[in-house]
Amino acid sequence: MRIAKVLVANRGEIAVRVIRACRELGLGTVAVFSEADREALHVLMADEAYPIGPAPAGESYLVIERIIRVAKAAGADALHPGYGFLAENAAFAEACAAAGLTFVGPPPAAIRAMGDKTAARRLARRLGVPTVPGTLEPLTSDEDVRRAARELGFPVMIKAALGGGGKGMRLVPRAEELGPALRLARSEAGSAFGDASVYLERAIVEPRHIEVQVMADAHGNVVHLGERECSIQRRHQKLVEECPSPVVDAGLRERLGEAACRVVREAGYVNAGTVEFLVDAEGSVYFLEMNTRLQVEHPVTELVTGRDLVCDQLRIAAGEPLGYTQDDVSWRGAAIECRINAEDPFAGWLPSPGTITALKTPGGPGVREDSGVYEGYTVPRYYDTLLAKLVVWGPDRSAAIDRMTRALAEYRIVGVRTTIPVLERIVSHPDFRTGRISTAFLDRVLPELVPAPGRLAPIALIAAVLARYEGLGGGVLRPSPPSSWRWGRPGWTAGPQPGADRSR
Amino acid sequence: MRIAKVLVANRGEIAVRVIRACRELGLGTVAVFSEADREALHVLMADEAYPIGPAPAGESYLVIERIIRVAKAAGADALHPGYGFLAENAAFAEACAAAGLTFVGPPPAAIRAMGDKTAARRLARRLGVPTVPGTLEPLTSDEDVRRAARELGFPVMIKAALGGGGKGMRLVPRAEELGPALRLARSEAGSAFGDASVYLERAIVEPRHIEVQVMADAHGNVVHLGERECSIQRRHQKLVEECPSPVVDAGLRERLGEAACRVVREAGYVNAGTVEFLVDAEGSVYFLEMNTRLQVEHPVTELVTGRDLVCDQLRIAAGEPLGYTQDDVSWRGAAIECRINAEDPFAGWLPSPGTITALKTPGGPGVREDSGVYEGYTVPRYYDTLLAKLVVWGPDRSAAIDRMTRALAEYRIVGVRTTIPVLERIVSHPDFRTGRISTAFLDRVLPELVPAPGRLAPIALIAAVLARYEGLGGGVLRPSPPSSWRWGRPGWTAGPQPGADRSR
Amino acid sequence: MKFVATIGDRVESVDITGAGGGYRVSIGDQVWEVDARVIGPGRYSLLIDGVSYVADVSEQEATSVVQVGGETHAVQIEEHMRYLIRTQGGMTARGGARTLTAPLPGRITHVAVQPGDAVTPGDTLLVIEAMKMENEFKASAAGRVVEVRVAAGQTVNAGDVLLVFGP
Amino acid sequence: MKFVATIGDRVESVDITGAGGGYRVSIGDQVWEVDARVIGPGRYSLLIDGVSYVADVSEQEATSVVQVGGETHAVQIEEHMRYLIRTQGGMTARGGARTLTAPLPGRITHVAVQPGDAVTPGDTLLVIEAMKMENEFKASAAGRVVEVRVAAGQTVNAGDVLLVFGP
Repeated sequence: MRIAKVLVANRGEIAVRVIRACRELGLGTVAVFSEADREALHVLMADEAYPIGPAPAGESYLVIERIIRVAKAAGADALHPGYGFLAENAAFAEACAAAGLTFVGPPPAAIRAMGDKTAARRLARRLGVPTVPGTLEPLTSDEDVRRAARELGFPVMIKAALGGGGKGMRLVPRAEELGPALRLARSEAGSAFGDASVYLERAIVEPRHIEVQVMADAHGNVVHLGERECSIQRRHQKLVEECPSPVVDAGLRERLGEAACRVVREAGYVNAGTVEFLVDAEGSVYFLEMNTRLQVEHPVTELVTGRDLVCDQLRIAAGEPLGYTQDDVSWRGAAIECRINAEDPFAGWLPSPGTITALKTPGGPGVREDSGVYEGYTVPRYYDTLLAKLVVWGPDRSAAIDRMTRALAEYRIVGVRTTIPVLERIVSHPDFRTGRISTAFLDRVLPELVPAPGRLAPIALIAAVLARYEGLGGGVLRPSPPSSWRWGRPGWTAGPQPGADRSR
Repeated sequence: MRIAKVLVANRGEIAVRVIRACRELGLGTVAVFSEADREALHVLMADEAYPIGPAPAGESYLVIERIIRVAKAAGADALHPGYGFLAENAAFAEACAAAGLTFVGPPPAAIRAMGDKTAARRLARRLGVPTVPGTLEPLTSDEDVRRAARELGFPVMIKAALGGGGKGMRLVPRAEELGPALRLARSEAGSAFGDASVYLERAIVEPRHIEVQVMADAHGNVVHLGERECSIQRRHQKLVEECPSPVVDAGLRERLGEAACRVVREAGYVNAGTVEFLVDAEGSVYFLEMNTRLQVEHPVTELVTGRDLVCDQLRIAAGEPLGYTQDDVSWRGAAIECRINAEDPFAGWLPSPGTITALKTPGGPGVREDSGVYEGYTVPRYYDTLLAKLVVWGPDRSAAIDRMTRALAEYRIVGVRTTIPVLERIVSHPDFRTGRISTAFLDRVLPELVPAPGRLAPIALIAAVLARYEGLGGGVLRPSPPSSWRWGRPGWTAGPQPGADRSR
Repeated sequence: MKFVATIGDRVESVDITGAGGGYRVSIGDQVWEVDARVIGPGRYSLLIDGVSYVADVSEQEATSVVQVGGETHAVQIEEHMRYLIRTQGGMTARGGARTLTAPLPGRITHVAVQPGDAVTPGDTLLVIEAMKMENEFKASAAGRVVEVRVAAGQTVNAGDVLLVFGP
Repeated sequence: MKFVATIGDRVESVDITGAGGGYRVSIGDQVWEVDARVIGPGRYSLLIDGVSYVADVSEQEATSVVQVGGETHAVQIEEHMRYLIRTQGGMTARGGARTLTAPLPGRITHVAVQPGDAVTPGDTLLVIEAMKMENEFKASAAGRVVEVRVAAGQTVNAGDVLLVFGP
């Protein structure tokens, strides 16, 4: 089986990520876009791009037959689903196969086995991998949910049976709150996965979220690339991820990796996948679920192992052997990813769509930016809030944190609110520095992270007044004319000479 | 000895590079700028910035006492010279010491020993490191040059006695061309190093330029970080560099590294340095010179070894031990650097100062950009043409080349001519792919690299007409209004549906 | 040129003079020497006593939003004369009925209150779905719902009034 | 709207119609359906038969310089009527005396010729120092130097006439 042209059935930074991998492998790329995305970066970067319908995902990015039709018409022979949208939809994978398209992902059966979270929990149990106590079947009636919750005892976690990515997930501390939480969870689950059924788990207190990256080819080779620490979350969605985890030593890495590979083999899994675990305060490990797709946070694993997961995905889908064994996998240094979302972290993470009027991304040593936006781009309100991922590598975790601090300070986005300010405060928090984190960390410390009155208020005031003054024709300041490099030297800068009074 | 605040006595991408390293180490930064550089990126990024005089470097960046005065006034306790300007000026290093400033570089004696290229050649000989046949003393009189040239026989290479960076270097194929070449070489040497004396070497035919990165601390630890292949040059200036070299195996790396460390120890060298070698067609190795400073191309070594050379420089200057041994040094994958210069490669590399009206830098996996410019920035005509360095890492050389090809295609600079088009053609050249390169490669293949008439001429014509049409108010096309994310959906895109006739 | 600037809860009278990059700015009785350059649309480089700042200034209605050094500040600026007229005219800068307006465009998925309901802080009012997330809005103060201007399923724009409250 | 466009040595008559993103462009007898968007200052996204192009268009005097897909093209565009008037007016598009003009600003470090000198292709004419490099200019054709308008040490701007040649 060979691949020559790949349709990328996604949008945003992950579509761009896949397009880049295809280009490096010499593969043609086909983008699809909704009416809201004609000017999206993935459309600009792909070799070809075709419209697939109105803005709402349900009328475009989730319409299987339209996407397949575009793939055939454009002469694509493979299809990469990215994450989200149809990435974990077995019917989609089957439709691709039926249309003679190579689906860059696992076989439909494996998607089903793992996509049904309760079935996955049963499988893990069968293999002797411990799971969080809870229901083993999807619950459709609210009455069943109430009964199961009473049996488990509060706090309980409601999760979407076909869930993933935190959608349709709610923590319920007390029985009284079960009703509204269940309604929100079902509503989110319904719109995100087209199925409102849920299941329950006993809520583990202040757990760590640690996941293992697994790669499996069609020739029976299964390799794990170590873990990712994903405990920094808000609304059950990851915000900061790292590799390696500050609490996982070689021994635990070995054990987690081995368990993950066992699950993957049992499920007849092929291509890239992630097995998620919870680690409680006592260090006991529980299987949570398996994501049968590329993860948002895959870059931290790439930076530390030196593997390119998307290129590997494409080679595996093309039928090639993985090409490396567990012994070839090595981990060098530490990587951290920060998610840049269009949200206002200090206003309940309220989404902040709008036009990015100015954008300056960080660069220099050890900095990687996977972005789906550009200056002048208007972030539509229809899709999730992830704008870009800022990822850094350092020789050790402490150096990586210093680098992330530096890179976040260089990052400027004007026009929409973003998570950058809260990320700056998270990575400089003493508990993060020392690795004392759990999924409860962010909610706990958020109050202390709210910006102080602002050391730079006078400077801001000066800038604002200056802008207004110039706007009114005050000092007729304008961007330095191109002629500034012509002969005839500019006047001396009006800035004070060194040694000027530095009081303040 | 401790360091808290560093003055960066440079400009452009290297000043930005040093500022970033300082920030990651928690050190304050002080920039200096000429009248032409008030809006330069290093001024915007530093904590503090002070003017040091008129645009010509001789009246600002090369004026030792002004820079020292700023350092003292700003309360800096250390000074990083970057490369070029005063980086290899022993008197500057002494002036820093005299002013109680830590010079981030080697001791003055070592700078002198190596800065005098003929003295360095003598030292290498003494250590049994082979050197290129040529004069062992600086030549001031043209008559001496003519005599020495006759003795050596043509072709000969004229080099500045205090040279470096290709300035004041000229290849002289025939005796008739000695006169003009000598005049240009002396003139360049004079303005670049304040000393017009030169020396001669027999010109090695189609040599490879391979250099070894060395790190030495004040406690006697000397370590090499392997080689860099720097054979792709124009005007004796490097354009593309890589690590490792496609022709250096572990054995040769060992031998080159050992020779480099021997030279460094003998010279009593401390901090980062580079020993340059020529390798001829038969594989014989000749010592060329030692650069007593950070090299432009240091990032390729950083990406492959995982070390941060500028952070190491600062730690060494602060008196800390290097912190790693030769055995700790490992090489992973392959890195390539392309220099983005404001020059027109297809018009004799003519410098192209001007305003960068649009700038889009590449991103994604394995891509690092060290830049000194930004959109809207006006490239002054007073300094060298290097705008930015595009550096990529890949698991192997072939993957790195694919990645560089992808990244160069993403790179867009409007307003000034750059080396990007020729770089795209270089990395896709079959001889580069197979590693059949020498310092003669670029001059030889340049004619074939000149752009073809242009497959996309019709598209360019359409874009130009469209822009004019819209400029005249034709279809009143404008950037999508921010309101486009408000309710009310945009009309269907006017693009053809998939399956439309694709002839052409 | 004289302005009155409001930042946070502080009202400052500001005087700025100068041109071509060199300015003198007095805030109250404090004087600042500022070397300023425009380095992009709405982006300023400031050198003050040698300290380098880059500030992004974007005008949003009457407010200038300034991003500098990782901080974001909202500044209201009025020319001095206008300020005098407005304040002496006795108008109030703020005020108006207590309402819940949509902070962002989206779709109402649930309305939890109806006219006449008394609400106490923390009570759920309604839910707006935007960017794939259900955003729940709770009452911040006690009061009575006077008007409900939206229904579940309806889409709203930023700024639309959704609920009106009375005492 | 009708234009006459010159690209390389080809002169094409172009007709463009449409608005709001959808256009029909005919070049000679070939017709293109173009879906276009402005995605930044002078930056256009074009979808033509589903193929995606990003083109940067910058106007330099009468010429539009277009960067697209790694290629750079210079295009002269005239409204059709103007073209007719100009060409029927019998004027020549190009022409003028043979001169050497400074292609970039810099400092003259050496002048190798003087009035009256005969030059043959490859002869060094003068050297301009700019951005730390000595840029040597050689004669591209045979001729006689009529005027030398610069001397060593002098600084020049782009476009300045340095030498004038006669037969």
